[in-house]
Amino acid sequence: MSNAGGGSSPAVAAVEHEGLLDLYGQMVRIRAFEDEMQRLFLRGEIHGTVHLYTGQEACSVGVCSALSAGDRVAATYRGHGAALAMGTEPRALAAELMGRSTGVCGGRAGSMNVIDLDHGLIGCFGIVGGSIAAATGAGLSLQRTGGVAVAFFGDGATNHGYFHECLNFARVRRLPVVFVCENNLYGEFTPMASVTAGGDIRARAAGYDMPAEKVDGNDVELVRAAAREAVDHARRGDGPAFLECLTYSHLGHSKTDPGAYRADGELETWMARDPLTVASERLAQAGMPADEITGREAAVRSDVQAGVALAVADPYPDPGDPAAEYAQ
Amino acid sequence: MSNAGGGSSPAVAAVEHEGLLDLYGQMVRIRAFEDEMQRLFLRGEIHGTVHLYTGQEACSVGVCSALSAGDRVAATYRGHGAALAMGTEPRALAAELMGRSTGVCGGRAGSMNVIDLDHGLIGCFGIVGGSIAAATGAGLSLQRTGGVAVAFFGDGATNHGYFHECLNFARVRRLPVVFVCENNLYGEFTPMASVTAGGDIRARAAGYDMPAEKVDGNDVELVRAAAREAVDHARRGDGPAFLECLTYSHLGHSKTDPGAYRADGELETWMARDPLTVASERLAQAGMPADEITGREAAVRSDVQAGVALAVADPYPDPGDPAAEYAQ
Amino acid sequence: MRTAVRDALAEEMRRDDRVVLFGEDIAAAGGVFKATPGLAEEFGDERVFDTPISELALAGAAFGSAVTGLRPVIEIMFGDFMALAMDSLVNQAAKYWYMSNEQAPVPLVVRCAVGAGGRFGAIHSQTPATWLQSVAGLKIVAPAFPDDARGLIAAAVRDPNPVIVLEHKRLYPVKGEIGAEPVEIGSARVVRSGADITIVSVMRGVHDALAAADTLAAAGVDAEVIDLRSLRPLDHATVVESVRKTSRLLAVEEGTELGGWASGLVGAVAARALGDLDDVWTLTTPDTPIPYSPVLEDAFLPDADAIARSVLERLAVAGPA
Amino acid sequence: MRTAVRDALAEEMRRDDRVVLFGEDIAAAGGVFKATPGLAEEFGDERVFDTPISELALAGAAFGSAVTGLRPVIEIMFGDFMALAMDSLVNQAAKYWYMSNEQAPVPLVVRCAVGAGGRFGAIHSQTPATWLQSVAGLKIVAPAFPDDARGLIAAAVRDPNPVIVLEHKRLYPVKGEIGAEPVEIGSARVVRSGADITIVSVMRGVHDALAAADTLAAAGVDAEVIDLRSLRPLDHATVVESVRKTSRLLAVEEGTELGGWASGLVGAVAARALGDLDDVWTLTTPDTPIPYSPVLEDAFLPDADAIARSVLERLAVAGPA
Ligand SMILES: Cc1ncc(C[n+]2csc(CCOP(=O)(O)OP(=O)(O)O)c2C)c(N)n1
Ligand SMILES: Cc1ncc(C[n+]2csc(CCOP(=O)(O)OP(=O)(O)O)c2C)c(N)n1
Ligand SMILES: [Mg+2]
Ligand SMILES: [Mg+2]
Repeated sequence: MSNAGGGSSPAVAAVEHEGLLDLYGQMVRIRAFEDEMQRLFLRGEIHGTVHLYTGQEACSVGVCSALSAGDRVAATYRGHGAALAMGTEPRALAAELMGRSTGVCGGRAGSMNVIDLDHGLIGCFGIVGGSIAAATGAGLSLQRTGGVAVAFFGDGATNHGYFHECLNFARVRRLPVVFVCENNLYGEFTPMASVTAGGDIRARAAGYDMPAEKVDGNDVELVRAAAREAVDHARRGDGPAFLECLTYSHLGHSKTDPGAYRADGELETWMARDPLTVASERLAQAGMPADEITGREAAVRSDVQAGVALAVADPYPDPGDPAAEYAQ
Repeated sequence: MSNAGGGSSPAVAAVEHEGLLDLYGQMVRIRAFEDEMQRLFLRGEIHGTVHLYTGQEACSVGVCSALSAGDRVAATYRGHGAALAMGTEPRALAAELMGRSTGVCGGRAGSMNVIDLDHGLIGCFGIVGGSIAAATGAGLSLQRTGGVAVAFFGDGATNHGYFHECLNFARVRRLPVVFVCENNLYGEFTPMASVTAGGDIRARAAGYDMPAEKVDGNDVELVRAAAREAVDHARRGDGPAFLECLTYSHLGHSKTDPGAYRADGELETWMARDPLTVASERLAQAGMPADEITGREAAVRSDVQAGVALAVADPYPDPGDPAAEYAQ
Repeated sequence: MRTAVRDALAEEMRRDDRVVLFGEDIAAAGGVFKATPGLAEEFGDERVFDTPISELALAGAAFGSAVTGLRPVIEIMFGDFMALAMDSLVNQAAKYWYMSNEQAPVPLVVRCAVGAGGRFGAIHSQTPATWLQSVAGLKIVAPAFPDDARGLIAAAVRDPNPVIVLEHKRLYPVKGEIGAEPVEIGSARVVRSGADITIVSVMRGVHDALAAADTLAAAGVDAEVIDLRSLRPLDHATVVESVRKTSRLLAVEEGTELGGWASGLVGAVAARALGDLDDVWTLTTPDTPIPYSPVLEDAFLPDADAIARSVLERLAVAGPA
Repeated sequence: MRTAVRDALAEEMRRDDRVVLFGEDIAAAGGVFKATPGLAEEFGDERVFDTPISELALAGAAFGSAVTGLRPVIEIMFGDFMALAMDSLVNQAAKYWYMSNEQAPVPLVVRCAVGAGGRFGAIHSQTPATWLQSVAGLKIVAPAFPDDARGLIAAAVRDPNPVIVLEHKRLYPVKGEIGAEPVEIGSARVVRSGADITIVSVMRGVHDALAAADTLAAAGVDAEVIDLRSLRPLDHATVVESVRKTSRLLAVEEGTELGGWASGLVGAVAARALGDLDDVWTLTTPDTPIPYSPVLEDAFLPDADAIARSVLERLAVAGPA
């Protein structure tokens, strides 16, 4: 897989960069959503903690664009990106984060545990490694239907027992699962390199005898291309595949993150490689008129803001009699 | 590492095969002990279940011969070999298996959970992977004393979360641990190859960035040589090392094993490579008189039998008031 | 009981092809307790298969497949290993139906062999019921008789949400009639009626209580014996109804008093019917791990003798029945 | 409370260089709840270090190091993750002293942040006490006040066998005097004496019970409040002594009735002192996972108001105090 960007003519670019404007729009949707959530968290509308996806948008947008109806995704507590990329409505997602009755889980779940099966999202899993297990299990079901299950997880999760057991399990059962590691260099505040023997996550995955690629996770086209290969492999019945996306979390681990652990200049380097900028510059280079790009951005942003505004006005659930209402 | 056997003169052999007669004697001790245990199990003196070590003797004898005072070993429910190789008395071990008060754990533990700290045996661990965790932790302590911790475990354990988490943990903390996988081709009744993605256990371990070797686990000299390198590496402060010993369990998984899962002829092939035969033939080839070899065997066997006979006559513990006697 | 387990599984698999079975050594070998022989042959590798020794993955795969259309039944070989499977059960399977706002149920079943008395030592003899009894969203069934095993397993497989099935090792050889109907999860059963005292237990304890009741009858004490059959939900009503009649309650548990289900049951009954109670207590194990040595293990476990003795002593102290 | 935790750890580390600390994000970052800042700086990477996200290895390494000479203190960040660490705690650490015939103790401590009310949702808000309370060989402490946190942590670190320390998230900001003496593990404390009813709880529930006692006092009900401080072993004697005086017992638990410690306590007290009891009951949560939405979570948790209301209702039914 190589970067197809550059100074091609608009016509050629339109083919080479198939759907890039839409991918860009989806990334903007996530970015705009997280901007709103950051604001709402500071205003006290979102409670507990929240793990923003800002900076990693190309990973879930790229991967989910390679999926078909009937495929399933399991994500992490840092899951707003995956949810939006799968089609969860910004209003329903924002309402969930604020604990409103219109939330995609009625306010019961919260940011770390969003579930939206109607859009193929098995769930966001608050336990590190939980998404890997969920997708592995989904692979058992999808083996029957021709579907593919995707697990998103972080670099930190690759040191967990779930990673090892599930990759092995998926391989020996030839399950249609694509394991996507978003390597953002840190698990909470601990540098990946200091806790990951060997330091090469892709190689670890390859050790389970499955195709394993590493891509620039800030380049949505590269992510999509690699994801397509992985998804095809899985859907063909050849078993699981692995994808490491190298990326960065602009806003640190969670809302209580001081960010003090980062090396000087690291954030700046990565800000310069912002996945939205990478995509918009490529569109511009390919001849897309600037106002088309900014027009899309503005439209998406105002759409997100409108949804979030509705959510802010949405009611809290009525506690009623929880035990009685909950038929097990 | 290469096999140093062959037609060398007795004098050369004495050097090349340093201590081989003793290693042979230790293997015979384990073999004789397991023969007795099989008999006692059939007689109903040993209860529940028992996992015999017959056929794998070269692994623990070879590895433990590379250790020094102050080193520590953690083994599995198939742990009689490791216990005897570390110096546990046959009488105390047999008594434990029969639930007698003279047992090395007073009859409280039983075959799967033998503990003998006086002889450096942290314990036999009935949970697959438990020995790996125990040795990893011991590595933290031994890092301070210059000691080395050894974990014995089976091929089946390499698919467990403990394996992954602990090898990684030991590596990133540079712990003095030697991980020894006794690959006997089956986990209970399930063939290793059918449940182990990639099928190469040594390669998995190497993936954690530690030296990893694979040896003929039925050749006690090869095991010892490889173990010495691994132990030296760990003791030097260079972190953990890994050793895969290819071997075979003559008597199957446990006392309830039908053995029906084995391929035709497999057992015969391995019986021909019995580690005791490998060693005794090498001694003979090196010029050791036959009566010295058989003499050693007979002496060890009668020693074991005498110990076991004492154990059979040993008393059961007095249940007394368990809660009162057990000061937590 | 073995047959009951196997038959229940086979029958549910025939009824519903979404039911799949996986676990360690359950397929080719038919399970280490021989509870699943022949199923791999009948239903094929797609529906019955052996897994690596990976309890995290087992439980996780059960969860993931259950919320996406299958109805997995997994075996955790010994209940003691449930500690390794617990995260997915507790933090995924048990929470999903509620947390998702009831978007999808989680129809999974976990079977495991539990209990002491088999000389398997401290970590192959535990009963993990108490580790899980407080977990909302789980159900836990614990049959004492083959027909209940069959009925409860059928109900468990058909249940929309996660059910743990405890199979007591010492009951596998028990024979008995086997019905075809599911048994309602959460319903206790009065297995012997009596007027003087209510003895409550599960699994092997029910057999011990019944034997004790015979001894007690000879001594003039008429014991009612209740088999809870399910530890979550727990049928307090049946127990309360019984003690309103007998005024005395003994709960017998193969486990410690502290943190056990027996004390919890006594507490729940006391909270509901204190005024009807003349005496309540529990018979449990010493507060130590389970010993291996047969003499120690036998002394450790509450058996029929211990139950009868305990009742007679307590009645003597509390006055004649 | 944060300071109490950190000071207790620092002090024990100064007293005994075998004490080591490890866990996820506890060293460089000082812990996600900021309970361990400065310790890495004072004691260095050999004694205080960050680990991979590997709860199995964390607990296993704690066990292995404890039986070979160290005195590890590990942090399982959220109590909910205890499910992942449980195997080694239950099947190795808790069993070793007994099973080895007392060859070696297992001096390890596991700290974890527990409890709801922080809007962390269903899997970052649980209290794993009930998962572990039945496990012989473990101790579980649950401080409500900074001085007890300090004293119990000191005792835990010096204890020869495994101790779980539960730190309630909503108590970290609580301030209070801090003594220097260890607190005996397994001793409850009467934190308010009263004549009419005994209210028992732990951690946050003690504060709620004390606030409820004030409300009740205004209504003419004189409540005694007991802080158990330790859930294993559990000081039944102090509770029994109290109910002999008050004749009424309410146990308040942030958890479900079924499988909870509160019902178990009521059962154990009833078994010991039935004749002295006029009323017993528990106040617990609904039998569902813990909801995220603030309005749902607030309604879910038993708070001071709910306690006072429950007592008044129950007394009204049972007749005036
Ligand atoms: C089993 C488990 N252990 C610890 C945590 C606490 N925790 C939440 S996120 C996190 C870091 C995860 O790092 P990584 O996998 O790299 O994902 P990222 O947050 O960087 O996206 C940790 C330790 C958890 N949620 N689950
Ligand atoms: C965690 C756990 N799962 C399952 C078991 C049951 N069990 C005991 S031995 C065994 C097979 C282990 O195979 P392997 O690691 O290859 O060792 P071997 O018995 O061949 O020596 C299994 C599954 C166990 N003891 N612990
Ligand atoms: Mg990360
Ligand atoms: Mg094996």
